[in-house]
Amino acid sequence: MSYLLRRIAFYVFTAWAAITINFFVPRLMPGDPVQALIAKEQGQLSTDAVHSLYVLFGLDKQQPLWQQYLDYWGQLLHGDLGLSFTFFPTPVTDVISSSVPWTLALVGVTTVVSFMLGTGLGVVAGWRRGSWVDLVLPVTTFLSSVPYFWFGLIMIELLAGPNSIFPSSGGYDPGVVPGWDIDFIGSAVQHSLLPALTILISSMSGWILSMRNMMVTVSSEDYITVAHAKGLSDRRVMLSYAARNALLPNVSGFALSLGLIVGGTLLVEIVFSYPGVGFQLFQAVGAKDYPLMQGIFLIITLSVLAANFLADLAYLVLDPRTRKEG
Amino acid sequence: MTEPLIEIKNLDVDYGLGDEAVHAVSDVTLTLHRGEVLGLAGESGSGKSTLAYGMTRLLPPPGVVAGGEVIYHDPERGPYDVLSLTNHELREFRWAETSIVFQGAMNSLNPVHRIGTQLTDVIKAHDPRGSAQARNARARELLTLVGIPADRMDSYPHQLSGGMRQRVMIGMALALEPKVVIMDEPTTALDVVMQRQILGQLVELRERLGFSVLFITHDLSLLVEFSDRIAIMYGGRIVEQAPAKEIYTNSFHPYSAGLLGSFPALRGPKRELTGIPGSPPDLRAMPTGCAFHPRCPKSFEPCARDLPVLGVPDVPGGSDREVACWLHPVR
Amino acid sequence: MTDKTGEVVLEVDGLSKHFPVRRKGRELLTRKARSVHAVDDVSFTLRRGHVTAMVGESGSGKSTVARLLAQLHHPTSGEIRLHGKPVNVKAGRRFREYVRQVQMIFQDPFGSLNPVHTVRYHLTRSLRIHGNANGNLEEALRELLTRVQLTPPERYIDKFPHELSGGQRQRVAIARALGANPEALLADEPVSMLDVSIRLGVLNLLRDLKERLDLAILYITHDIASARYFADETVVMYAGRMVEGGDSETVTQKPAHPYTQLLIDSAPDPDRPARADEVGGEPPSLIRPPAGCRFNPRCPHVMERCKTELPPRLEIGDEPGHWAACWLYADKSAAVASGEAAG
Amino acid sequence: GGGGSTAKSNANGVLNIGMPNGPQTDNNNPYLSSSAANSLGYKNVIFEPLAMINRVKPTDPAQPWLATKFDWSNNYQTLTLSVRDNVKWSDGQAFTADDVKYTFDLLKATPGLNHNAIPFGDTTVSGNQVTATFTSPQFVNEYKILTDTPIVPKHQWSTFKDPATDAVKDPVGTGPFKLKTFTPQTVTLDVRDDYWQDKGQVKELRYTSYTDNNAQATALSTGACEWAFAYIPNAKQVFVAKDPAHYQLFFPADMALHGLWFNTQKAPFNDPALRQAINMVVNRQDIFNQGESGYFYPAVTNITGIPTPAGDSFIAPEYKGKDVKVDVDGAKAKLTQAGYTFDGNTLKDKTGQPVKLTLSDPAGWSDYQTDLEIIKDNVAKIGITATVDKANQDTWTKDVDTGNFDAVMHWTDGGATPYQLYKSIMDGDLYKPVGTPGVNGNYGRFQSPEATAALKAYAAAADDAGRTAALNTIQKIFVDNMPIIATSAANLGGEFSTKNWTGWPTTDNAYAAGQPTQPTALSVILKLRPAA
Amino acid sequence: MAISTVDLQAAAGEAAPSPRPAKRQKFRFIANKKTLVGLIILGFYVLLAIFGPMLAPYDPDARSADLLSEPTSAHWFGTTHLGQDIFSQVLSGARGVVYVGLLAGLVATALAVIIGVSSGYLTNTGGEALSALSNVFLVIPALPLIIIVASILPSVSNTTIGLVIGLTSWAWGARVLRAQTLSLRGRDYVDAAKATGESTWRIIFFELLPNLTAVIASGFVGTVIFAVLSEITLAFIGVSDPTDWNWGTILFWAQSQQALAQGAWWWFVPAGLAIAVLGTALSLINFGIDEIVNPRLRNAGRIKGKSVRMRIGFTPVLGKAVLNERAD
Ligand SMILES: Nc1ncnc2c1ncn2[C@@H]1O[C@H](COP(=O)(O)OP(=O)(O)OP(=O)(O)O)[C@@H](O)[C@H]1O
Ligand SMILES: Nc1ncnc2c1ncn2[C@@H]1O[C@H](COP(=O)(O)OP(=O)(O)OP(=O)(O)O)[C@@H](O)[C@H]1O
Ligand SMILES: [Mg+2]
Ligand SMILES: [Mg+2]
Ligand code: NI
Repeated sequence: MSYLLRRIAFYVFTAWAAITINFFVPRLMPGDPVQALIAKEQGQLSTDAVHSLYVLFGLDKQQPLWQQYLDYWGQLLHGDLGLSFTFFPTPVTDVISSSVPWTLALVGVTTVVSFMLGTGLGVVAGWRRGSWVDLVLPVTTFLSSVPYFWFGLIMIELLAGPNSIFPSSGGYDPGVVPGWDIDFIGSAVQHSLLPALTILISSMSGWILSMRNMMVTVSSEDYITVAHAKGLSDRRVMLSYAARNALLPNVSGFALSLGLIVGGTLLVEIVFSYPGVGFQLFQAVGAKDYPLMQGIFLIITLSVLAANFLADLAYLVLDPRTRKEG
Repeated sequence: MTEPLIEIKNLDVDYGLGDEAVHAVSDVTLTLHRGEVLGLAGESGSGKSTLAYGMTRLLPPPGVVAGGEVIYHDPERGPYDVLSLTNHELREFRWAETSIVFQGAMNSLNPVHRIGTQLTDVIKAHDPRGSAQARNARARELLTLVGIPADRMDSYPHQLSGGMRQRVMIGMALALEPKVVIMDEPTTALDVVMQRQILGQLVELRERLGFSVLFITHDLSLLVEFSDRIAIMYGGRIVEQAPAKEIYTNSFHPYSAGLLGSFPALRGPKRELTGIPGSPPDLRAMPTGCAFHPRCPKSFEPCARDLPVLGVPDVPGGSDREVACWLHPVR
Repeated sequence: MTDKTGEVVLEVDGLSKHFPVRRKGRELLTRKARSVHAVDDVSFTLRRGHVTAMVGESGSGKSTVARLLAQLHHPTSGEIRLHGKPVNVKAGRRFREYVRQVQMIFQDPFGSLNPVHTVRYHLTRSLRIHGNANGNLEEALRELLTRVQLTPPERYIDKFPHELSGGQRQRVAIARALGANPEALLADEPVSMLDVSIRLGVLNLLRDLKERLDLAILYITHDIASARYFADETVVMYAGRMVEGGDSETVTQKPAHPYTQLLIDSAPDPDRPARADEVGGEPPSLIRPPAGCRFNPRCPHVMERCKTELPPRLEIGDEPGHWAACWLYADKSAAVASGEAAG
Repeated sequence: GGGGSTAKSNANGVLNIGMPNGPQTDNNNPYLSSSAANSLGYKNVIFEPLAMINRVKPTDPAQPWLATKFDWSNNYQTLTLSVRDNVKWSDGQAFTADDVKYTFDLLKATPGLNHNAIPFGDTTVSGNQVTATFTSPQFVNEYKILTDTPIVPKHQWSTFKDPATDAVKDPVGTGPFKLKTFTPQTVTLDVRDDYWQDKGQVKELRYTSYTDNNAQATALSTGACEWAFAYIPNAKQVFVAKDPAHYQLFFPADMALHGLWFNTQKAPFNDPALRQAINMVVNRQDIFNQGESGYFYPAVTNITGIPTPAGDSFIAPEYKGKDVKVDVDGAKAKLTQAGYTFDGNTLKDKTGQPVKLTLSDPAGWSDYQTDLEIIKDNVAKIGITATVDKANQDTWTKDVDTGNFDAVMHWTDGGATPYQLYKSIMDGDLYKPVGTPGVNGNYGRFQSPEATAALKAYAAAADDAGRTAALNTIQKIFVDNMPIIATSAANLGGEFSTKNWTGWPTTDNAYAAGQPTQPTALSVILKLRPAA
Repeated sequence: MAISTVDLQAAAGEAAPSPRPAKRQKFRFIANKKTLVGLIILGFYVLLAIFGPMLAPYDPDARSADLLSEPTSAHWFGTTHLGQDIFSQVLSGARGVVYVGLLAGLVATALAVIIGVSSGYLTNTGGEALSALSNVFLVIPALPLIIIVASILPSVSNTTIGLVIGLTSWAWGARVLRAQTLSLRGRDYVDAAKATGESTWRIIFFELLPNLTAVIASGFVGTVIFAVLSEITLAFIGVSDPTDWNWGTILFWAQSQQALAQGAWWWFVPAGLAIAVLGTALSLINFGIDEIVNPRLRNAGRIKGKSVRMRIGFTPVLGKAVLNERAD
């Protein structure tokens, strides 16, 4: 019991620390939302508007930072994340909930696929060390060292076009109305192909690399030899004995990346104009949209912590030796 | 003598390739007969484990089998060379025909699977059609056989004591009722009660199932008691081979005699233990001639020069034994 | 022998270690936590210049006792005293201070050597940590290896553990413990993989050290004969408890506890044909150990009392210091006689 | 988005408009710059102004819209309007003078919405007459009041709890279009049947918000988007060349500037002579062609910095036709005359220090960055070593705010007259000492009491003559002091395709601005005809 | 079944005394061809980083009249919209990328190792605290943090960028290492080292660390790639060394000028490829760690020019190797 309580206290502390830091960090940044907006508009917004904006955002009254901090917690505990500045006066919750599904769908699916493919390839690459499979790693690393956006843009240039099945940007066709119908889903899937491919190709090599290295590490453990001696099929030895023991780092990495899914993949979303959270965060940072930033940070924090928890559980399941005895 | 089951012929096993190679097993010829327990004893580092793993092609890199044959006399398919099997055939051959208990048995269990799983998966691999229930029942049976309460099925290896892990491996080796069981120091961590119990079971099973055992151990008294024949290894070669009782009462090779003079007796008056002076040979720089000659109290002039070959000694009643020593010229 | 001989180095008092067992499924709901009673109420002393052998069933908690003494596990209850002072150190300087005096040889030489380090590294470290390599390190290394009969030393010094045979690894592990030059040595089956001649050499070496350096040794073994030859004192463990103790010759020649008798009888002996009355019964579960005397389900002399009451240590009386935890000896005067009869 | 819809759009009467502003949220408040209606510009087809002033030709008379007549009196402090009859809100209710009063009062009462900071006084209604008063002369704000103040329906807005923060999800306006569907990416509007005037040929408007300029450019060049306002590097090649017959750029100048601002408080840039000399070597043509891809921000050539042709009529007689030309020798001469020396290739100021110049702008602003690279190259010709600091945007904003810079590319305010641009460059009222943040204009910390007085005189002048005189004075002060080097004018432009729709404004017929977000976009949409 | 005769002669002959102590090759590492190739590429990059700016034929800033010209003999990689020589920019840009990448990679890996392994090994509050620290760092968004640090510091140098990236990107590695450490710390050899009297940090660095090489190596490669990509991202949002070119800056310009849409592939492609090749080089070098992480792989080799494939569980039988490799 006390172990459980300790874990809970641990997570609560981490969440508090992260949320606090996430409150103060953006506010340490120079500038304020109004100035950022004016700078962004480069003269399209007259300086007369400045005052109205300060009033609008409630920034005209000078509150000490700690007061704001307390207010923030007050709001937070009521489940209120405030109004976004960039999309004023839309509540942050609305802004986020409009983009989270996109990111979850795109990044979530690709993360899972990339993990599974990458780990699978890594298993084979480590198991068949010294054969042609060795080529897989440099090739995929080559692809993943290429900057996301560089790769994305080249893909757009090569694959997308007016008459191609790959649309170059957006989450769905401009004409389509979101809803659970064939048109929309088809269009959404179609629009996610290129970004998904980009994420997949550029993130897979990490999984391959770490899995391969671990496979090499465990490949000559005695229990592998025993497994061979038992006459188990090569597949079974590779998967259930070698890979199973080599899996721990990859799985913990995977759990962490699950937590970061909601954060989105900034550059890919930018390159493909994908309406996800990453892109929104990027904008929010640029616009000093504190409420939105905090909101996004909050969900990232919560999901990372949840993922961490998952990871902790995964260790226990995957490797009984990680359990603390006594 | 009963018919042979496994004939090891002139087996050479090296670690490493080319000039770097260490010849850990040289020119070993040994026959395991149907239904017999063959004890293999010898100096630590003399190549017993290497022989056992080499003949089953389980030696981890950089081990290589440099030559020789291992003929398995399959009662159904006739004799064939185990070293020539394809990987696929080898897989089917393993465990079903020969199972092996590794020396590091304590370490050879997969740390992330429960011991129950590890027992059942070998059964499953060779009999994919059996039911999970049957497999579980069998696994419990095996654990009880080796004296582990069946409620330990769900334990992970690290939760078991050294001896318990060894016993799990022994149980696993018997899972498929193979024709040959190779056991490399399987009882180092077992108390004598348990040891006797398990070996007793083994002997009983052997009588019932008719399998053969290659038993590697340092415990000579155990060998004398349980095995039919004993082979003694020294410096990568077999130096003597004889029925168990005969070796004990009348060993030919000075090294065997030295071993017997080194073990303490539990009963009777404490006697002075002699031991064998000198140190084991360096496999990279083997002494010329007989490898034991630098330590041999009886060495004489041919020993340092010529390698004695293993053969039936020219003595009365020695027809069922072999020795490689110039003191005992072969027939 | 110097005047320090006989001085108590390590003292163990009422030591217990229970390992929690993970609850599964249904059990999670009930609050009862199960545990493996690996060691229960173990007490003994290690003296300078003395070898105490510990024999007993596989899984009876011998290694656990050694690990407890090495401070690698922490006792559920009971106390360990070094030179009379209670110790319970987890890490840090005090821990190192402790291990400088108490070294352990692990049971499993396949697991206790780091696969990525060579023999040289392992030995150098043990010499260095405890400042025993002041002079010529190379010389010290050679000497260590030679002592454990890994000769010529050059051949082994730069090998990785996986390049050694089981016995060779075991000797490296011994050399490592010796390198630290301890006062007490906890040797967990140190020679189980050695052939008899080398085993003899190593045991002689230990005996020599014991005598010259007044080492206190805990010698855990299954080779009762070697305990007889090598140890001054022998304790017997069964299912987590000590069941008998006394000087080695007495315990091996006149075993008092029925389990010890069973043990001695079971030891292989080429000179004696195997006894017909085969051992019966199974080792007890340590998760739910039998009530009363733990040996009662297998004991040929079992009495009603054995099933309910835990027997205390009872003096046998044949030799000073010989005791057994068995109700057979409850009646002191009768004890001597029946002890003999049972043997 | 896919290109499939382009071919059909004309048949269905669809016009595809785009802006590179990223995902939008459903809010249609025309007074919030953050609302989708504002950001994409469709507020202009829902809400209508009182009158339409074309900023491309600011001196043209205003075209009556919801007001049929408007008169200024009391030295531009009173505005009298006649409100149009027969106008219906899109929910069927009649549009009345009360709605105008409501709008004015709303802005007065809600500073957060009063984005033009108009000093509204009391507003009264009698019949279809509205009389609005202001607390100061509003000559310079005429455009903002008449054209940039969309009228909102009282009957809907008065139900809002807080008009500033209530999302206007269901906008009711007098304009020809009404909201059909909203998605964060695309907003679709339908034409109304009961619009008060000819509703034109466009049946449906689709506003798509692209994530950034690149996505917008791609959409334009594939034809998926037919009208947009975005910076496209090398637009002539990337966009126009894809379909030269149809793809067009229309980028008229606005009365606002982009230029190199000096920190006029910092030596040696506090010396007008140095600034003038630099002015003489900056190659505006290169900036226009390379930095602005030859179209985006039209080059400013007149020495007064007044953008042409929009501001032609404002230029003082003495400066008419006086264009700046690159004149390295002239600049050198000027510098030597002012006491500077040349040590080999290095310019040394009066104290003998080499003149060094740090040019900074946020890294992401690639056109400014290009401009700076060009300027850096240019000033090297007169021995000034310049470095370009690709600053972080926030740091840069802060530095500009506190006057911690040598020189930056920056913009000015704009308006229908040059008053706003000069005011934001030289107004002493906006002055804040170096180190004090919160400047709102006059980023260069320029101090000239005469300029401040002249600006005041212009805003408060009772007649045109007074204004002309004041403006001439301002121009002279500007030319003599050169507080900024005006390189480019802001634009009112847009990219469009004539493939499906014709009737767009052109240089010759600049009846409206090119930007789809300008109020005049409504005029454009009403004028479009399907291409043959 | 044919029984091949064993070449007794050969067996005896090879046993000839050669009392050579088992020697260990220090640079076995390089014996791996892939590793060698990787090292050569990396070496080339390092040379570029050192000498690149000197080798550049033009001042990378200098404008010329050749606007946006494609590769010619005068401009090998063509020019930018300002007429700057892209080849010179690529050469001068190597320094920033290699330096920042390696610096950040080293800093992050070092932190990950120290914090991750300690938090996995230590059972006390210290371990928990370190674990909480890495959790917090996982959650803190790196981007704003980097912007803040960059805007607080007076000048942004490559060192700053490298350090900032390194200091913000270690948490992931730390978590993964922690997991693996949890599994390792119960091993007998760790207990044995402890019982020998090794100090905690020594156990961490000398007993656990070598066994974590696999994870660390992949983490390092990953972090360097991540650092390089971050640096480019930073160049986008304006955090870069103003005095220096790096490939990120080149790509930034290319991207903001829509090089691809303009058909100016030469502007876009070289820098991206150069980055990718750097990553590939690292992954090739990674092959060299196999023998470190798994000493048993050290002795695999060839005999008489023919390589013998060592396979765990299937000991090669010399002369029958081909046979054994058949069908599996
Ligand atoms: N990978 C290797 N490289 C070089 N030599 C090795 C390697 N593995 C084992 N050896 C050597 O081969 C010899 C035989 O080892 P083996 O394990 O067969 O001995 P053993 O007879 O089983 O001894 P023990 O009874 O101690 O287990 C030993 O001397 C050992 O040092
Ligand atoms: N970490 C653990 N978790 C749970 N149970 C454990 C753990 N370690 C040991 N045990 C249990 O404690 C008991 C005693 O184990 P220990 O290793 O001390 O036996 P031992 O006397 O050394 O036996 P052997 O002679 O076989 O090595 C065993 O039943 C074992 O299963
Ligand atoms: Mg062995
Ligand atoms: Mg043990
Ligand atoms: Ni044949």
